[in-house]
Amino acid sequence: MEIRILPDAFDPGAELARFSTDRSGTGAIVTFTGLVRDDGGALHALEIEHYPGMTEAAVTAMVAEAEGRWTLTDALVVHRHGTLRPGEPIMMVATAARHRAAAFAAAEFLMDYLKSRAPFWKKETTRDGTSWVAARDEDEAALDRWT
Amino acid sequence: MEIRILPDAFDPGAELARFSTDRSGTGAIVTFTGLVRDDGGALHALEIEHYPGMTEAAVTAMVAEAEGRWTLTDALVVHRHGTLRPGEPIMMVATAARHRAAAFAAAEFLMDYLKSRAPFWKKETTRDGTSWVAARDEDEAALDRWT
Amino acid sequence: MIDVLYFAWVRERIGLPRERVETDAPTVAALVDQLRAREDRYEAAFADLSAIRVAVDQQLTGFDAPLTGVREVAFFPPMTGG
Amino acid sequence: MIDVLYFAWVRERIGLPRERVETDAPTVAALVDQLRAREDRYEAAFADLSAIRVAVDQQLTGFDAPLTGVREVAFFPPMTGG
Repeated sequence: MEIRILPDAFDPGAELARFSTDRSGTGAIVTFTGLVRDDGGALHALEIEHYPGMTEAAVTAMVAEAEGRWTLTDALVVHRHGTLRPGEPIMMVATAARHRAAAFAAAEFLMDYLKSRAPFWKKETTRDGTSWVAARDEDEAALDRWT
Repeated sequence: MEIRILPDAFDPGAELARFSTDRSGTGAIVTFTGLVRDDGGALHALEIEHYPGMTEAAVTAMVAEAEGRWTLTDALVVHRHGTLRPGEPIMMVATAARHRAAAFAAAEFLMDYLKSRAPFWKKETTRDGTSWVAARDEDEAALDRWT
Repeated sequence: MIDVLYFAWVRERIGLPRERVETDAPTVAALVDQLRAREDRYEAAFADLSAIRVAVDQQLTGFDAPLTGVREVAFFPPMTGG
Repeated sequence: MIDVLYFAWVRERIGLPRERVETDAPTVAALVDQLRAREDRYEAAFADLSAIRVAVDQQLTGFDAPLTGVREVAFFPPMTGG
């Protein structure tokens, strides 16, 4: 398990290259990468606030929960905070397992929990000003499939 | 849409780096990477045979079907043939969409169809000799969820 | 003394990211009542509690959580990670 | 004349990857019957048709598919891609 909460840009390709190397017992790797959507040029910047300390603890607990539900050979979560520009990677999840079903399920589980249960908040600056991104009902509803 | 059926090694990290760059309208990228599982050192090599011409046509049709079912901003399939060593990447799927649900679903759909409907055949060489990999019932059953 | 932390628009409405609060409140809900009584900016931040989530010692919990022995309470809107 | 292709263990049992076949078989099933009648290696390859898949002009199909106007027929075991 590896968890990195960081203020600087990261490179999803370099993460996957590293994560997929020397993977004994692994047949399947799934990654999710979240990008700052440009939405036709309307978005100027995305500011991500987080709760230092709790963030690491909450994400660690989520990954431990995923490792209890599925047999994984490894898992990685990278999540930025600070100021991001359109097109930049916000975060990434990677899961490794013998077969694809576990790798896919664990990656989706982690994404659903990161969306609604990890203490991050997004603020958008568009041509119309700044506003906090509201939580989406469908993100909260997505958690139901894991209970 | 990009489809590459190739005899040479490829680098999943470099593919994701390229696939995630200049991604207008995209908030979510999912990748699946299949590796040659070493299975504790028992496996020496994996030979992948394919049906040139039909392979490209079948994979193109699968990606077109996925693009019809979900709104994707792009999709990529890379699949090797020839001789592979333990730990090497066999194949990769990448999907890009506005939100994660479509990217995950399309990647899983493509994997399920590639497993059982793309004309590839795997032959393993282990310390005990060579044998063709049998299709798994659960891979065939996985297709049911898309019909 | 409890460290009280605010994030996102809760922080903006109250105007500070954290403060130390002297309180005898037995629960989070009672602490919220004390804060709301202080000044309008607290009242504005806590006007709609259905829009606020709470963590006690960095664990998500409810407004009925007890504060005995607690060092840190945080208030924030629903999270938007990922 | 039809190009008949064999893959994986079907190819190994028959001992060649492709051949041109002069046939008047109206369907894939009839072509299989003609091939099985030729030599033991064909009989060995086609002994269990439930283990064999067929493509006609590079489209997956069934053994009842007609061969009128067809240029290419391929026989192979269930696919194991991905």
